[in-house]
Amino acid sequence: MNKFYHTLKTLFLLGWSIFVVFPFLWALSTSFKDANAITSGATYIPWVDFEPSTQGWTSLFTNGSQGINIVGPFIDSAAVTLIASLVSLILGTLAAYGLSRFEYRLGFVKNADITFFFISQRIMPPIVLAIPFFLMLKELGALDTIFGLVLVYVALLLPIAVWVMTDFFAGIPKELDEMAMTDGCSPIGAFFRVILPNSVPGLVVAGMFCLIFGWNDFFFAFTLTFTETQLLPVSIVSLNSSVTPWWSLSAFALISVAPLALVAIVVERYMSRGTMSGAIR
Amino acid sequence: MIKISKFIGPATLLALAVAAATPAMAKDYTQFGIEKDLPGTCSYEATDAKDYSGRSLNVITHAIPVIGEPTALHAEQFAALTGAEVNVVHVPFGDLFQRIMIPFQSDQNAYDVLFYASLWIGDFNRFLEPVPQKYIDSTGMSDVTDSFTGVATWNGEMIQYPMDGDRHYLKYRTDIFDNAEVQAKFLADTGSALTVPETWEDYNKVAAYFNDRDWDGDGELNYGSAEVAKRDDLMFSAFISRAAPYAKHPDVKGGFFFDLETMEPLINSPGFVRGLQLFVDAQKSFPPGGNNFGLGDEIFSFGGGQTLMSYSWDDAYVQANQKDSRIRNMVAAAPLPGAGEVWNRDTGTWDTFATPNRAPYMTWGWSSAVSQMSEEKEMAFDFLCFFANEANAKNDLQIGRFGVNPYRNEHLDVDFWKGQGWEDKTAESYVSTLSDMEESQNRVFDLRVPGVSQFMSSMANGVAEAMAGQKSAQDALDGVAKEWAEITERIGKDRLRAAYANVVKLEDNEG
Amino acid sequence: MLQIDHLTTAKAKVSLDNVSFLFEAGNIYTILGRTGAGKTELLRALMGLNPLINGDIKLDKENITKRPIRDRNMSLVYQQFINYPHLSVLDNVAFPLRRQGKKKAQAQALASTMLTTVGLGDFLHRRPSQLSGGQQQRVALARAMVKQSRILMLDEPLANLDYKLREQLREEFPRLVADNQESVILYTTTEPREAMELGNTMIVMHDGEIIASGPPADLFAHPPTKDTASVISDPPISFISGFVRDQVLYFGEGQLAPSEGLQLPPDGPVTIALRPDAIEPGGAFTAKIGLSEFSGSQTIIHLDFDFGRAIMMVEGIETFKSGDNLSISIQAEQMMLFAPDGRNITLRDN
Amino acid sequence: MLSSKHFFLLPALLTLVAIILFPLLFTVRVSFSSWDVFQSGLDFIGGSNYVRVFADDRFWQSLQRLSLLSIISVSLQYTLGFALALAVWKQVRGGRLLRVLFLIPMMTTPVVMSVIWRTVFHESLGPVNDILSAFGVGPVPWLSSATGAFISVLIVEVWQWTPFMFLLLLAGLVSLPKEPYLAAAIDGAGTWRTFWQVTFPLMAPITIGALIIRLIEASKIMDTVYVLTSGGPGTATETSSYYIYIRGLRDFQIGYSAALSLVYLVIMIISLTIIAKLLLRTLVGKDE
Repeated sequence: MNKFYHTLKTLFLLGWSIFVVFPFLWALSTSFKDANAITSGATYIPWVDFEPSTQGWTSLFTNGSQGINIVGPFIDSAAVTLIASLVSLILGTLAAYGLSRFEYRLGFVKNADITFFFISQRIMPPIVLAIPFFLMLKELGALDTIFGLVLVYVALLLPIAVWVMTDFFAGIPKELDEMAMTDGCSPIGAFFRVILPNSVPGLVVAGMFCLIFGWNDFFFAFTLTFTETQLLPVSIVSLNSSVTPWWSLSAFALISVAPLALVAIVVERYMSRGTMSGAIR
Repeated sequence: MIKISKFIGPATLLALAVAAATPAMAKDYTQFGIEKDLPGTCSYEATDAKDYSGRSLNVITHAIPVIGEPTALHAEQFAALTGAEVNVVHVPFGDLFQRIMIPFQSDQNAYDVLFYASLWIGDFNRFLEPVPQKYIDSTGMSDVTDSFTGVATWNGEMIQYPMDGDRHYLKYRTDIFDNAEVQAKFLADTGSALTVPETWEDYNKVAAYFNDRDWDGDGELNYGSAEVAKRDDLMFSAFISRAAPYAKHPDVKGGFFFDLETMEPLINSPGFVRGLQLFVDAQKSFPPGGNNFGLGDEIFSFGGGQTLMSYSWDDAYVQANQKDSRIRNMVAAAPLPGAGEVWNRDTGTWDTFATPNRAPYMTWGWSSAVSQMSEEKEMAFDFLCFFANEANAKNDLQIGRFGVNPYRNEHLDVDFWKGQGWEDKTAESYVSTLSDMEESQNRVFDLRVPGVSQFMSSMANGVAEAMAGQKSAQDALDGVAKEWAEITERIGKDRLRAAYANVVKLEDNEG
Repeated sequence: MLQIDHLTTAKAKVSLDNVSFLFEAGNIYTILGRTGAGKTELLRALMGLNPLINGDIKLDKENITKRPIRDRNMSLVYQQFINYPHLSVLDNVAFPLRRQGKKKAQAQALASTMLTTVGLGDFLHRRPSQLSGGQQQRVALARAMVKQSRILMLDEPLANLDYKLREQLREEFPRLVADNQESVILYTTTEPREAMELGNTMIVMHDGEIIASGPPADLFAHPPTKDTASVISDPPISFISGFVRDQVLYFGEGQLAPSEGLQLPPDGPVTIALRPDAIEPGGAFTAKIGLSEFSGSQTIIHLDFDFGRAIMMVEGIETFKSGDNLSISIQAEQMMLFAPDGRNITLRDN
Repeated sequence: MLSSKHFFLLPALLTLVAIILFPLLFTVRVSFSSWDVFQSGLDFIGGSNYVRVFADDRFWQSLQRLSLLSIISVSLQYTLGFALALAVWKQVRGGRLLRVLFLIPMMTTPVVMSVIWRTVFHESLGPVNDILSAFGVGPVPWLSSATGAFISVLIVEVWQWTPFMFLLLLAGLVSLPKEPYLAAAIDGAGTWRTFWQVTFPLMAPITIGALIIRLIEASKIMDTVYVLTSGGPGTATETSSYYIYIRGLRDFQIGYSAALSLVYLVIMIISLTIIAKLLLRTLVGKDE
C-alpha cells in the first residue's frame, strides 16, 4: 500500500482514538476538581491548572447527605442486568433455534413474521410503556423490586437475543443437528449436546448486547422504582440537580463505565479469532 | 465545635462515630453539624425523645444538592435520633412531578413524604394529608411569613409544610455599580448615570453595556446577564418575572394569567408580549451558551463572578457570599426591575407610571407534604417538623447549594446574616428586598391550578421558540394562548376557575 | 431387510414420487442419478429428515414410518464433511455410542478401534477442524459405522474430495464397510463408474423415481430405458433421432441396413443411442471435429454430424484440430435403439 | 400435540406476549381516553386524541427532525464504522488495543455519558470552546443555537454508536472468504476497486442488518436529548420520543401521549419495513 494511504489511515486512527478517549480524560480530570476549579473556566491538568480535590470520588462512597452511595445501586444494577440478560439469553436462544430450524405457522403468521414480532418490540419507544408497565407491576406487587425490573428488561432484551441468535443459527449447517439426531439425540438433545456447545461466539455477542442494553437502560429503571431498588443510571441523574456537581458526576461516570469496558475486552478476543462469523449477519 | 463546611457529610459520619463512643454528651447535638440546638417544638432534643425504631419512611425529593442534600442530611439525622429507617430518593426537577403523580393516580403508596415545587398544589391537593393542628401550632410554623403560609394553603386548609421561601429578585455586582470610575465612564459612554436598573429596559441596556468585557480584570471575559433560559429548566419563572410588571396592573383585579371571569388566557396580551420581546432582546448580553442556561448554570455564572447581573432565587446570592467565594460581599440585592408602562386590560391601553410599576413574583418555592396514603403520617410530619426546626432552618439558610431560603420572619434579620460574615450592604439590601416583597400589594403568584405543568410547559415552549428566533414574540404567545385555551377546554373551565380563584385571592390581597 | 412402499414427499424442487423398493441386508446399493434426481431426498426420507406425504418404510417387517429419527437405527454420512466441531475425533466417534447408553470408557474403546480401522489411529485427540478433508470424511464414516446400525447411508461421500483422495478412499471403501455385513448399505453418487464399481446392486434414479435397478454390469449393457442409459453412461451417450422404414434405419443423411449385430424394429421413429465405443475412426460418415479433451490415457472427441452430435473415444493422447473434417464409421453392434416412449427396443441376433 | 419445536419457541414467545400484551392493549385503550393529571380513569372520548395528533404540528415536526437526525447519524456511524473496521482489519500496530478502545463508547450508559458531554460542550466552562479559542475559533454556541445543539446531539450519537457499526462490520470482515480477493488480485484490481467490487457486496447482508437495527435504536433517541439539550433550544432537538415523553410524563397527558405513541409506532413499523425492502433491493438486488 502506498505511503499516502498509510499516512491517511494512521491519522484517521489517531484522530478517532482521541475523539473516543477525550470525554473520558475530561471526566477523569473533572472528577478531581471542586467548584472553584470549574467556575474559573476550562482547566485540564491537576496541580498545574487547578488544585485537585478527591471530593468527587469520596462522595460516591459516602452515605447520605453529601453524596450518593453507589455501592447499593451498583449491586442492584448488576443483579438486574445479569439476571435479565441470562433469562433473555436462555429464552431467546431457544426461540432463535426454533425459528431457524422448524416451520411455525399460525394462520398467515409464519417464521419471518414471528421473528419480526420479536424484533419489533424494540421499535416501541419506552415512554409508551412506562405507565402500563407501572400498572402491571403494581398489580404484581413488583414495583420497586429487582424482580419487576427483570421482568421488564426481559421484554427489552429478548428481542436482541433473538435477533443475534437467529442469525447465528442460520450460519450453523442444519446437517449438524440432523447428524446429532441420527446419532441418537432427540431434537432437544441435539440442541443441548451439539448446537449449544458450538454457539459460544453467538452467545457471547448476544450476551454482550443484552448486558449493554440492560446496564444502560435509564428510563424503566427510573420510572418503575421508588426507594428500595436503585440502578446506576438513575443514581447519576439524582445528581443532576439545578446545581450540578460536575466532580461527582464525572467520577460516577467513570465507575459505571468500568464493568462494561471489561466486556469490550472479552468481545475483542472473540472478534479477532474470527469466530463471530455467524454470530452477526 | 465542628465548623460548617462543604464536607458536612463525611464530618457528620465522623461525628456520629464519636457520638456513639461518648454517650455522656447526649444533650449536645453539635455532632450533627449544627451550631447548637435551638428550642422549639421539633428541636433535636424533642425529636431525640421519640422512638421510631423498626419503622421506615420513604421520602422523594429533588436531586442533590438543591433541597436534595438537606433532605438527605436531615433524614440521616432523623434516623440517628429516632431509630427510624429513612429512605430518600432523589429525582431531577423535570421528572419529579410524574414520579409523584404516577403512584398517586394508581393508588400506590410509594412515598410518605414529598418535597416538590409548591405550584403543583393544584394537582396534588387531592392526595395530600392536611397538616394536623399540633404542627400548625408549632413554634416553627407560627413564625412563617404570611406569603408562605398562603402558599401552603388550599381552600383554607394548610396541606403543605413550609420549609422554604422563594421569590425572584435582582442581584448585581456592587464592585461595579458602586465604582466611581466605572460610573463616570458609563455616564460618558451612554449619557446616563449608572444606577441599579429600575425597569427591564434599563436592565437590558446596562447588561449590554457591560457585556463581553473583562471588567473584573481577571483575564477572562465578563458578561452582562445570567438568566435561566433553558426551556425545560425553570425558564418559565424567569419569563414571568420579566413579564409581570408589564402585565400586572396594580388597579386591575381578577387574574394575571387568566381573566377569572371568562377564563380566557391573557398570556398573549401586550404586557406579556413586551416582556417576551425584552427577554429575547436580553440574549445578546448572555454569556456564551447563556440561552441554554439552567438554574445551575446561572448560579455558577453569577455566583462564580462571570456576569454582572442576574435575577432568580437566592441560591446564586448565597453562593456568591460563601466563605470561599471570589466575589464575597461584592454583591447586593434589589427588587426586580419594574415597568414604566403597564398594560391595562380593563381599558385596553398602556398606562404610564412615573415610578416604575413593580410586580414582585412570589415564584414557586420548594414545599413539602405528606401523602394521604402514607401509613406513617405521624412520623412523616415529625420528620418535616424536624427538617424545618429552628436550628436546621438556620443551618440550611447558610449553604447556597441547599436552596433553602428565608421563609420565617426571624430569617429576615440583618444581624443574622451579618453573623455569617456578610457585610452591611450585602446583608441589608438582601433583607430589605425580601421584606419589601412581603409587603407589596401587587404580588404575582404561580398559576396554582390543575394541569399547571401543561400550562407552563406550553408557555416555556412558546417562549423558547421566540428566543430561538423561530417565531416572533406575538406569534409565539398567540400559539401559547391557543394551547392554553385547549388545555382549559380539556380540564374544564369551572374546575380551573375554582382553583385559580385561590391564586387570585392572594394576588388581589383578599386572602 | 428394508422395504419401502410408495414413498412420496411434498412437492418441492426435488421430491420423491411413489418410490418402492426392497433392500436386502449385506448388500451395497449404489444409487445413481444426476443432481436433483432425488437421491439425497430418498436417504433423508428414510432417515425421517424429510416428511412423507405418503408411503411406508418397513425395517424387518416392522413399520418405522412414524418412528423418531434417533430410534431408526440408521446412520448417514453427508457429502460435506460434517463432524461435531466441539468434540475431539475420538469423542466424535464415541458420541453415537454414548447416546446408545454405553459407558464412556467402553464407547471410547470402540471408537478408538473404529478410528484405527479407518486409518486415523494417530489422530484421536485432534479436533476435526485440524484434519484434512479426507480425514474428516473418514471420521464421519467411522462415526456412522461404529453404531453398527441396520442401515448405513452415504450421501455422495466422496464428492467434495479432490481426485486423488477420492480414488484412494474409493479403493478402500469395500474394506472399510466389510464389517457391516448385517447392514443395508446405501451409497449415492452421480458418477456411473463409482456406482458400478462399489455396488452389488445399482439403482438408477431420475426425477424423483427409481427408473431401473439391478446388477451394475447388466444395467450398463442393457439399460431398460433411454433415461437410464443416459444416466449410467460416462462419457455421455449421444442420442440421435431417426426412423425405420422397410428394415432400413435412416438418420440424417445416413442410413444403415440391418446388419448382423442388430435387428431393426418395425417401421416408425426411433432414438438411436451411440456410446463412444460405437464410433470408430475411418469410414463412410463425415463429421466435423469440435472440442477434444483428454481423460486419463484416452482422448475424447466431440463430433458434429449433419444428423446431430456424438462423442468418440480413442486410445492414447492425440491432437485433433477443431474444425477439421474426419471420416468415421458407426458400429451397428454397439448401437442401441429406443422407442419414442423411451423403452429399450434393441434386439440383437445372438 | 406439543412437539419439540414448541419447546423452543413457546417459552420466549409466551413470555414476551405476557409481558408486552397488557401494556400494548392498555395503551390502545388509554389512547381513547382523556386520562390526564386530574382524570385518571379510563373514560371514553372516541378518537378525539387521534384527531388532535393529526393537527399537532409539533409532533410532525419532531418526526421530521427525528428522520433527519437518525438518517444522518446512522449514515455517519456506518461510514465511520466501516472505515475504522477496514483500518484495523489487517494487522495494525497496537491493533487489539485500538479494537478494544473503539468498542468502549458503545458500552457506556447514554445518560451518564451525555452528562459528561454536556460539560464538554459547556460554552464558557467546557473544554471544547476553550481549545477552539486557542485556534481563534468561537465561542461556538454548541447547545444554545439550533444548529449547534443538533450537531452536538449528532456528535454524541456518533461517538456512542459508531462502535456498534464497527463491531458488526469488523466481525463481518474477519469472516469474509479469501477466494474473491485472490480473484480480484489476479485481475489486478486496486484497493479502491477491490473494495467496491468485492468487499462491499460481500458485506451487504451485514450492512442491511446493521443499518436496520441502528435505525430502530436511533429512532428511539431519548436519553441523549433528555440530558444534553432537553429538546432545545426552542424545539430544535425535540425528537418524537422526547416529545411524547413531554406530553406524557411532563404534561401528564397520558391519553394523548398514548395516541401519539401508537401513531408513531405505526409510522415507524411501516417506514422501517419500507427502508428494509429498499436496502435489500439496492444492496442485494432482490426482494426477500
